[in-house]
Amino acid sequence: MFYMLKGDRGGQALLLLLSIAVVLVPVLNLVVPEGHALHVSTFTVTLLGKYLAFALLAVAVDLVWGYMGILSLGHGAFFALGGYAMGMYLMLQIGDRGVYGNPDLPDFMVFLNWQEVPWFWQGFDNFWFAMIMVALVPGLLAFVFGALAFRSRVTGVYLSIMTQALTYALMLAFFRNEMGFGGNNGLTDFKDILGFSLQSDSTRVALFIASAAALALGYLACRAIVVSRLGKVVVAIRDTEDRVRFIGYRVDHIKLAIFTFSAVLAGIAGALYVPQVGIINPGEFSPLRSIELVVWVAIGGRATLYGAVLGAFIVNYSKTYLTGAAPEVWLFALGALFVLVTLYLPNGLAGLSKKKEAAA
Amino acid sequence: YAKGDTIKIGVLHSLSGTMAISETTLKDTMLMLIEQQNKKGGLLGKKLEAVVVDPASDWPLFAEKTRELIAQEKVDAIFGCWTSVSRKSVLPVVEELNGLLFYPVQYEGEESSRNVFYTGAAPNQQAIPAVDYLMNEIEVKRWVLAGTDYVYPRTTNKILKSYLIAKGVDEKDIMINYTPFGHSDWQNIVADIKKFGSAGKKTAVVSTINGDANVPFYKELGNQGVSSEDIPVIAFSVGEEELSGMDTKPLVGHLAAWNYFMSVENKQNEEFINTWHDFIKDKKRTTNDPMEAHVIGFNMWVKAVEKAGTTDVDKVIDAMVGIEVPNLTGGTAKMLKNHHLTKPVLIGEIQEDGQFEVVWQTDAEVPGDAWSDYLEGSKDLVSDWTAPINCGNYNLKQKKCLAAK
Amino acid sequence: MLSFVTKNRFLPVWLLGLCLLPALASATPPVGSDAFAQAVERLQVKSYKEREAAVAALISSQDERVKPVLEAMLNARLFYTKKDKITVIGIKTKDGFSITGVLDQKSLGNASKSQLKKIKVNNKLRRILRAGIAALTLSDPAPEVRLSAVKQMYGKLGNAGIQILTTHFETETDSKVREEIQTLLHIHDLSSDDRNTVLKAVAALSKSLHPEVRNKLELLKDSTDQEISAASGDALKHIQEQLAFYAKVKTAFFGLSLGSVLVLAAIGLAITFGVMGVINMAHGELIMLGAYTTYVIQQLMPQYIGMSLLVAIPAAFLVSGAVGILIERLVIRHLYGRPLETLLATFGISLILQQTVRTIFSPLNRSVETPQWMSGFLEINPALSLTYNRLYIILFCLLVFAVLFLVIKKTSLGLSVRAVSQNRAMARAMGIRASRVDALTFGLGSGIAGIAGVALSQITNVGPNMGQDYIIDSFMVVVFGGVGNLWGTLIGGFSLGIANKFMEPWAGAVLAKILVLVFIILFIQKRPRGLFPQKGRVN
Amino acid sequence: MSALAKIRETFRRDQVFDFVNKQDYSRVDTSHGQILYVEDVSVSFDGFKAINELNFYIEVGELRCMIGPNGAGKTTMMDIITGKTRPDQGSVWFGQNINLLKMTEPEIAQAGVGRKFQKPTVFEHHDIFENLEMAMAGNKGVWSTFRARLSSEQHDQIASVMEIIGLSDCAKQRAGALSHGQKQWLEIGMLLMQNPKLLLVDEPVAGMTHQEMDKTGELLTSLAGEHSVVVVEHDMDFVRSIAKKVSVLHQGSILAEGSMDEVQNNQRVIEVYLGE
Amino acid sequence: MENKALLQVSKLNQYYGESHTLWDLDLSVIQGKCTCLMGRNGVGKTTLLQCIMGLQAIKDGSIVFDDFEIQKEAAEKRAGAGIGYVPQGRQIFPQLSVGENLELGLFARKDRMKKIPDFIFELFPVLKQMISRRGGDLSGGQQQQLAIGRALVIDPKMLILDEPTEGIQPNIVHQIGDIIMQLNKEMGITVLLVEQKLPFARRVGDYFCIMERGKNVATGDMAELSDEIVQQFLTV
Ligand SMILES: Nc1ncnc2c1ncn2[C@@H]1O[C@H](COP(=O)(O)OP(=O)(O)OP(=O)(O)O)[C@@H](O)[C@H]1O
Ligand SMILES: Nc1ncnc2c1ncn2[C@@H]1O[C@H](COP(=O)(O)OP(=O)(O)OP(=O)(O)O)[C@@H](O)[C@H]1O
Ligand SMILES: [Mg+2]
Ligand SMILES: [Mg+2]
Repeated sequence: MFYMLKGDRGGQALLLLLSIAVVLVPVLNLVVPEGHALHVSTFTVTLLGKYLAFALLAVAVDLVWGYMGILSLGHGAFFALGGYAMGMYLMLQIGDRGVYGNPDLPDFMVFLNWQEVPWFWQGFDNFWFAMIMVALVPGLLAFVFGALAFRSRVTGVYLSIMTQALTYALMLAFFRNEMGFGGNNGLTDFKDILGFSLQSDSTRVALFIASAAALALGYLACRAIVVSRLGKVVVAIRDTEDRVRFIGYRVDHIKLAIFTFSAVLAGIAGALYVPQVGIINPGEFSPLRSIELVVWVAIGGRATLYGAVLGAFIVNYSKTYLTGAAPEVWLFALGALFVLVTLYLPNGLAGLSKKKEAAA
Repeated sequence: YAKGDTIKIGVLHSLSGTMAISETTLKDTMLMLIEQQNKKGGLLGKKLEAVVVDPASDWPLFAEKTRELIAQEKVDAIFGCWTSVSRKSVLPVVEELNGLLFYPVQYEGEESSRNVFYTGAAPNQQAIPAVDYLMNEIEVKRWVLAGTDYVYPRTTNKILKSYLIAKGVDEKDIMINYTPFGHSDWQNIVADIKKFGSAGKKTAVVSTINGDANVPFYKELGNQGVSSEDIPVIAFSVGEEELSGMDTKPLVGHLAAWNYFMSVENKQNEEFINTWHDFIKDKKRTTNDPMEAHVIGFNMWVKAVEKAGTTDVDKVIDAMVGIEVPNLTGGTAKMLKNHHLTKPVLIGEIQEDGQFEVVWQTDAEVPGDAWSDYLEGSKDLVSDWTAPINCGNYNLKQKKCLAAK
Repeated sequence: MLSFVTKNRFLPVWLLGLCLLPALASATPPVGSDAFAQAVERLQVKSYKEREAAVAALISSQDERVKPVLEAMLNARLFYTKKDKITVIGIKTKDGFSITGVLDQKSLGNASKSQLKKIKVNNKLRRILRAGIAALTLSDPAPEVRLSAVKQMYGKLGNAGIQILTTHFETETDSKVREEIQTLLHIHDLSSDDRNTVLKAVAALSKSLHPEVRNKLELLKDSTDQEISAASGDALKHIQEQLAFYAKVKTAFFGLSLGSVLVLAAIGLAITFGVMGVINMAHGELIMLGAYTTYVIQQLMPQYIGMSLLVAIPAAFLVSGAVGILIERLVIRHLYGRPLETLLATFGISLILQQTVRTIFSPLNRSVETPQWMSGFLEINPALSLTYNRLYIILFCLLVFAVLFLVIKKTSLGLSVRAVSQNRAMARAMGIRASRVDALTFGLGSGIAGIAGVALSQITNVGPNMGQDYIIDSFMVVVFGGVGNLWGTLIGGFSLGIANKFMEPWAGAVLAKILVLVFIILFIQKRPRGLFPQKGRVN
Repeated sequence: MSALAKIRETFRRDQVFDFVNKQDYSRVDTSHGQILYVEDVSVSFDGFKAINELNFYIEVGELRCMIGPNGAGKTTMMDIITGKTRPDQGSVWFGQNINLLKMTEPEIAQAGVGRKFQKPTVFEHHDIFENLEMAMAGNKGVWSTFRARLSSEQHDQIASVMEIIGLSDCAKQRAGALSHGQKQWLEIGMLLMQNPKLLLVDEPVAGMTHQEMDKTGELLTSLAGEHSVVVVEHDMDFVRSIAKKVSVLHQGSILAEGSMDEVQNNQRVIEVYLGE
Repeated sequence: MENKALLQVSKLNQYYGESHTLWDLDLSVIQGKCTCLMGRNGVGKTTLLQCIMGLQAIKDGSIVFDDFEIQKEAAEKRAGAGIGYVPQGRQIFPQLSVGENLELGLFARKDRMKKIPDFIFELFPVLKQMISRRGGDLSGGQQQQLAIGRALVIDPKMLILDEPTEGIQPNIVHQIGDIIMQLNKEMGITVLLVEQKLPFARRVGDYFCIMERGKNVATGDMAELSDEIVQQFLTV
């Protein structure tokens, strides 16, 4: 199964690190007592879990952008949809612990005077149904959007801006209170997942492990695509789409398949993200957010999947660190990071390690 | 002070992103208050230390930063948030980690948490008196409720609508309009308001329009010739700070309802303004209502800590209720059992110099109400964080707390 | 005529005072100098209600000194000294006020702010003051002033007011003023008890689009008198048709004006992105710089707000253009042929620019004043008025477009730009100094963005985030119109603006925007290269 | 083994490409001996008629040369056959049963029409081996492509094609780094890998040396017979060396058709094309 | 002044990344004559021309044009100095009209002429017909003619042509040959021509220069180009 990691130093390192983390982090968090130098706080665990979800998202973006050349400025939308699906499940788990104490309706619905849960919320109290939706909803949206766009041969910036329009439209729609997704406040105040309290350390560790596993599997799946002949065709599509048609590949089908797959990955990432940060709101649909995703990938290094992971970690860690350490000037630092990486590391940070490899 | 031993205070206000515009000032206010307190000798003999973070107008980041402040930095209290969604995002975290949050902005109510002190106005401390003023003093008969599409305006308008109808206003005479965040093209809506207002009855606009959308809104009003004399606008989110970014000439006479205005002449206020100007090194900087809320909140916390003799959150929470501190408009703010304050309600008219002139005010402080009396479902609820009730949503009819946590 | 006016000067004024405040009309009000002094003193009371009465008394006093007092009060320049409670008019000076007594009209020298107490006015008082001043200006020699005075009286007339107008009407010579008064009188007649008067008035007003006419007719329609009911029904129908028509015209105008804002915001991007292929995420910030330049210029020349905008246009062009050139030289230059990377770098630059502005100017919005010549509206009729700022922006947008279009299509710079963007190496081999052309072009696009900022500062807020509000829309417009096609940007921007505005009334602002986005997405499926696709054989 | 024999071996589709038979692409019906019917086709761009009621037919196994002045519409004609350009009118049939005008580019390619472009276009970021691998005939559905693994026969097949096009030495070289002529060869190689029934070859020898030209000629003639080949070329020596039948295109329609000699002596052809 | 070299390339080395493409290459192009550069595919002809034009960075070596060292000059300066370039693959500006493509040449002219000289249209009448069509829409051969026309507009002292007859119909190939000779002989424009077609090269060239693997391996008078040399360096 691991043939696809052959020659992928970065990927090997990533999977190794992930396996170590999956073993070590729970031990250091749950077993090592608080106050001990080696103790990893739950705060850190959750933070890492969040990064892992972001990393999965970045991998999904890299697959369509780095390899297939579709600069999707709308992957935040798929992420958010997955997140909402998860959020809806979590919301319905609150039961009568909401402020109005209504056993069936989430608070915001009580507030809007709704009598019953609307049809599109049906079934989300079931975990497995919700999990299917986590994949299905973003997948379906990507499928329909992609089917239209790829068939019509919308390409390049046109496609990018359309994906942006898509996420923008969704953002505005989800902001509307009538939509039934909690408007601007979104979904929050989650209590538990599968009966386990979201506030307990062990649940958080479990979510961390789930995120790590999802990232590993997502990575391997993408890697499998990339090393297959399909992967080569995908890259060929990026470079000269027309020519691929003339040797007999259905470019629209291939694009659609990859785009949809990537959207599903993004959705899963969103579903992992929500219980760990405790809120999902329409801000996730914001076009600037999607642009940021692309920036992670670019920083890490396009068309190297581990680069995307690296980028997601670096940018988000810098953000975490700088917003605390240098709240007044962190935007300068982040902006400068973007500019400098672009100028001096055209292949991102992954390019740096490649250069070293080549030199060694 | 005892060496090396400090009391940490978290300051959780966006310094970048869309909310920086409002929240940065509050961060500075906190820094000033902490500096002043240290000059007075700190608290419990210890020095106060501000831990400033930037949640960057990103709601999940608010939650993360809160966790960082409480779990990593071990702060004893957090002063922060502006938008409702940021508070909603932070709420589970402060409850989980048993932190302490002071929330300084007027909000929609319908919430009560043991770990949060709401130092801004509840709807009954801003919206209802404002409407009363318009109804009684200006004799307004037709109402436009215009707001940005999110919870605060929605709730406020819902409360106002049922209030107005209870007061005998015909549904036909109420127009409700929502716009997205940052809405910048108000031509149609202002034209509609103008049309709505030309039906021969005195009309007013009750605006819960938020943030940046206000500037183009008022500009459009001015340009389409809707003057405050024809159709006055009363706003709940436009304060001195917002006005400082607007050309106020065409706005003279429009109104705002707050619990504090910079123009209130009063010794305490004058002192505060001077300190602020010295601290920020800019004589032109304004003060505003949420700043006052932070001042009150901070002073109360200091008193409570002194009373409890510790910064231990549980003890401070218990000590907080009943604490009284002077507000900046000459009255007294008292912390109620529901973690809300008593506040005077002032109606001010915008002046050319960007200040408000108080044209009306309540005779006494109004106690804040977490659960609106004008909404189904919430009118039976009260919040009381003292024994024996000790919960945020006690149903008076069922005689029990909902959501036993 | 003048003599007549002088002779009758006081009568109408106090009558008007009565009509404004019918409650006070019970007793015959005192008249004369004493009354004036008393009234002025009464102004100092605390309660607004009482001050209203004082103003009415003031107007009734028929004193010559009334008008300046009213005006001062309206403009918040009426004070009384804290010490001796003398009512004064204050003119702001460098450090305080130079004050003049109201009664003796003598200068009392300077006073500091703390020595004075302002006589406050509220909304309602302002209304009364304005009407009072209007009545006093009915005798003004300038017909425009009289016209606007008459217009002030809509909706504020009592019986007494009618009397004044009727009297004034006989001596009024200006046809426009006469017409306006006529309308007012007819409106009054609509509430008459005499059905013939009513019918005559209905007939006369059947073309008037004034809202008050409509409101009154609306009432008359339900009249028991068949004839009146029918006549007003007909008139109303006609009026409503007219109104519906003008509403459409108005919406179209709104659409055009929104469109022109979109075009202005996008047109610089049409150069940097459309022609040069740089995905310029800092475009919004360049707009912002233009807006801040306007602000700074206004700070520099506070006396000449009217002029400041004209100065700001070239200044903003230069500032944003220079920043653009700097960005190009320092960063983008290294990224040609890597268009996607430009997205990344310019995104970083946009963060830096935002934070820079935040650091220099604070995160607060800045107040940019609207000059006199841009405020107010052009009233075509009571149902249709076009705001000046929007009108100017539409014109300005077209002008900018025309200039830019000529530069790109007709000058050698334009030709070089297009050549370089299509094949950099070959353009160089043809002797074109590609790097200079790049810098100039990027500077041009950025400069235009700055100019857009000047225009936007007139209709929206000027703050560090303002750029982000426009960047998405700008890209949308350029792409919708067809990348690389200036016409596309123009037509695209206008059509999106108009579509948006026509949808807004029935869909609401939010849904309209969503629908426009969905429309764009679907439209691009039909025309994958925008409204005006770049044609040509592809290899 | 001579190059020719190698190619024959390579293209014994009954052996190497047996899985092709399993596919349910409607097989071309060439029972009337014709593989391509182009009838009454016209296309215009912005009012300029590039192809004007063009008619011609290609027989099974034929090698046809198309010549004609620059801008006569030769490339456009190929664009129409391969689905890149839709004609305004007319019909194009592949065999008797496949209407090419109703199909997309990949469908046409899958049905068995291969093309080499006038301006060589290869996948610049892939190495030569990968270029050939991707072009290889086979099921090109998404899932099959994902599952596809090279068998050793396929490996050998690619190797032999590389041999033919003279790029064996640089199998791992990025195609983007090839010179113009090398790209030409690589594109021919990709065409071979596709193993189409009809090959459309646009100016194959442009930029090649004389000897390479001969080699190309040899290759093309060897392909004819089993495959039908349409070659567009301006190099008369080359055309002369391979052509049996030549069509001359002028202003979008056939000006003359016949053997090389006939065409060469046609007065109109000399006037508009050959000169002297 | 008979045999003065207008262009002198000496000891030129060029790399594509790691791969050394041109090795200590020398080349001289005699003023007023036509020098024919030949060699198999991929030996580096195009690369050499790009180095001369400044479109490809060189490692070391010197390029002297008209007595000035130009290897440090930017590409655009070299065009201004009087080198007209017809690249391989035509490199037409696809979205510019034929007229605009030609006009671009005017910028580099010393005499600030504002109009495309008529003789271009006499040489290539088809360009006049299609003056307002987009360059990218032309057929391959038409584009080639446009590329040559465009290079002539700058009024060059030296014309560099990279396989100019590629894809051109026979009678026009012949014409191009005539034109090159005419430019060369009558107008005194020095010509550096890359050409694969031997007969053509023989017809128009005065000198030949053969490259192999990035090195200059044979030079001389065209008359001296023996079958032997051809056999050795130009056949596969
Ligand atoms: N998309 C297009 N738009 C406008 N004109 C076009 C387009 N495509 C082709 N043409 C025109 O159609 C004519 C035929 O072009 P085509 O490329 O088919 O010629 P050709 O026979 O291949 O010529 P060559 O031998 O020079 O390659 C040319 O005059 C060309 O300008
Ligand atoms: N951009 C590039 N990057 C790397 N290598 C390149 C690049 N362009 C060309 N090469 C290599 O440099 C060598 C010389 O290429 P060049 O194009 O100069 O050859 P040429 O002599 O012009 O050939 P042809 O006759 O086919 O045009 C070739 O081996 C080619 O593979
Ligand atoms: Mg052709
Ligand atoms: Mg070459």
